[in-house]
Amino acid sequence: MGETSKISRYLYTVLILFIIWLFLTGSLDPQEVTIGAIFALIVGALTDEVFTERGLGNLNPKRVLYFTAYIPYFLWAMIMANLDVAYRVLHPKRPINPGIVECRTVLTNNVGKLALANSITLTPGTITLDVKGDRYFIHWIDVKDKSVEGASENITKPFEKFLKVIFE
Amino acid sequence: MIEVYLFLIAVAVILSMYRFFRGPTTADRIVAVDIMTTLTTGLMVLFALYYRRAIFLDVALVYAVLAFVGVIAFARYMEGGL
Amino acid sequence: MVKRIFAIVFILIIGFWMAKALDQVPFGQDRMLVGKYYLEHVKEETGAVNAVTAVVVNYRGFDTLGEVTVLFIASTGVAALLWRKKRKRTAKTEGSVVLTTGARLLLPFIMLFGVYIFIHGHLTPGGGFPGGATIATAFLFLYLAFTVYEVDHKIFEPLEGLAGVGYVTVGLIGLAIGGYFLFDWIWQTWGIGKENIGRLLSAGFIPIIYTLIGIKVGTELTGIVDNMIKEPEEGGQ
Amino acid sequence: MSIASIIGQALVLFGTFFYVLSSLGLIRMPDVYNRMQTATKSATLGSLGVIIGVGIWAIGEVGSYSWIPKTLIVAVFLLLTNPIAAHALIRAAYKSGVPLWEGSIVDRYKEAESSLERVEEIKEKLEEPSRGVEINE
Repeated sequence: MGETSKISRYLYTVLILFIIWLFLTGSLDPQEVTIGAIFALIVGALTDEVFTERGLGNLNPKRVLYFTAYIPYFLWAMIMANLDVAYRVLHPKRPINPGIVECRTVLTNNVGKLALANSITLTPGTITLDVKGDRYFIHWIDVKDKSVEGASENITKPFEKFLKVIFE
Repeated sequence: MIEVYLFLIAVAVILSMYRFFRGPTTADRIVAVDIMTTLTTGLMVLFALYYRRAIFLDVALVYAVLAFVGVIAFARYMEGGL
Repeated sequence: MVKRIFAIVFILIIGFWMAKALDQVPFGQDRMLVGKYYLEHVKEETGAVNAVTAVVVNYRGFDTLGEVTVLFIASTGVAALLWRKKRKRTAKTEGSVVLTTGARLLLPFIMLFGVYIFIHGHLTPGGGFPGGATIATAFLFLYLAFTVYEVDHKIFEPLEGLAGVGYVTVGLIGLAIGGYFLFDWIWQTWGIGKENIGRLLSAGFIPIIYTLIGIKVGTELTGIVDNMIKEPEEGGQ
Repeated sequence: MSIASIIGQALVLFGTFFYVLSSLGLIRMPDVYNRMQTATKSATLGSLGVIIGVGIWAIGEVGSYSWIPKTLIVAVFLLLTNPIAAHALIRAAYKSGVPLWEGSIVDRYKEAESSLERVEEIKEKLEEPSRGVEINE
């Protein structure tokens, strides 16, 4: 992806900030909306270079669609993860088999890497220890496969098919 | 009924306090602090409902922000200087 | 050991006298005359829903100016004490990509939370000081994530000065119009927002003052963080 | 007792269960890495349950819809920040030298760290002959 224009990035930041402001105040009072718009413009001008690289390109309908589909998938994975945790904590013998494994990812975008790391941290039995380039080092509570390929198949593959479309 | 939930969360906070005082390494203690702050945020939100005052949610939000950056600061310090 | 016993005995003595003194204060009785006045008149005189804010900014506005000055002196003192020619960060490792990207994503949100807190000072338990602290937290987070990051002093220091000057200017306009320093000219003379107490644009100059205080506190605390996080280089006196 | 109250209470109960579970995990697990595994996940899901549950419960209890947006903001903020904090903590724990539990099977990170220098040496060696070939051609 090439450089996107500054205006696009600025508009995207202001839009996101304004939506957050509406959620924060929780009202559609014209006074709140006006002040919110003013401060979204100011804060956006201060932070848009840090915040986003792609600007309005993030609002591509395909990306938004995949993102919406990703939310229930992720929540379901999270609930399964917690039932798994409940089983391991409440079981009297404490059935754990921990270790640190290595995974590879096909994602190249930093935000995509963050989303993948957070998804890994919140889903069954895995927590991201470090990220170096495309190598993920993951603490796995129940190691099933020590090899890089096997671990990637188990841990990163399920998320990548969504995240690749959203963030690449 | 809401008192029961408040009590249960308070019990959870006290249980994690065990790890805070016991915890053999520094990392254990900071993990305990991290969990305690998350629990406390939930507790504050429940208190907002208990007192029927929506403005207490702002307190919970600011507390979540400050606690998060605090935990990151501890973690970075432990990793090797700031 | 002796020290510790001495400390415990000392604390016990102080505690005893404090308990004895507090024993004289009648709890639950209606003795607070000033407080009662504030609570009864705060809405019509200042237009703030949050009485604490009205007391801090309106009735005791001059004290608040003093507090901001104290913070300014503290910040200057830290800078003076820690000043060296060559200073650098001691962090050995850069934060991982997760932390740096997270910091970049969360910075605008934390700043917006800070803005929300100080602009709603007259409606919610917030105000300039917590809002400014939240904004400073956003910059602290950037400092923690990036080992080479540094705030732009050319923007921050003039901004801090402007906020302080703005506070005094608002007070002086009050002096010109109403006869005393920090007279609430927006509320008392123009009466803007009399009909919508409890909405955002009410309570006279409280939102303006709190915006200025928020900017000032935020920049000052960021300056303190910037000073404290760097350490002098070896031999760099 | 409206429907919103019942749904909200069920969510709060669900979240509270995971809160207690996270503190139990903090106590029962053998080393800091496994403690983080159990505690972070359940605390995050518990927060989602409790905080959004309070937002829905407030519709029935207080009769106001304005709680939902703000509780959503708090919940989403926690959902974003908790894994980042957990990641920073576990990395810090590893770098500060907390040992893995003795029952752990494999530690790829240590292998990677120790082999990093060797890999770079080999890379340099591999690059040099190839450059030489290019020059010769």
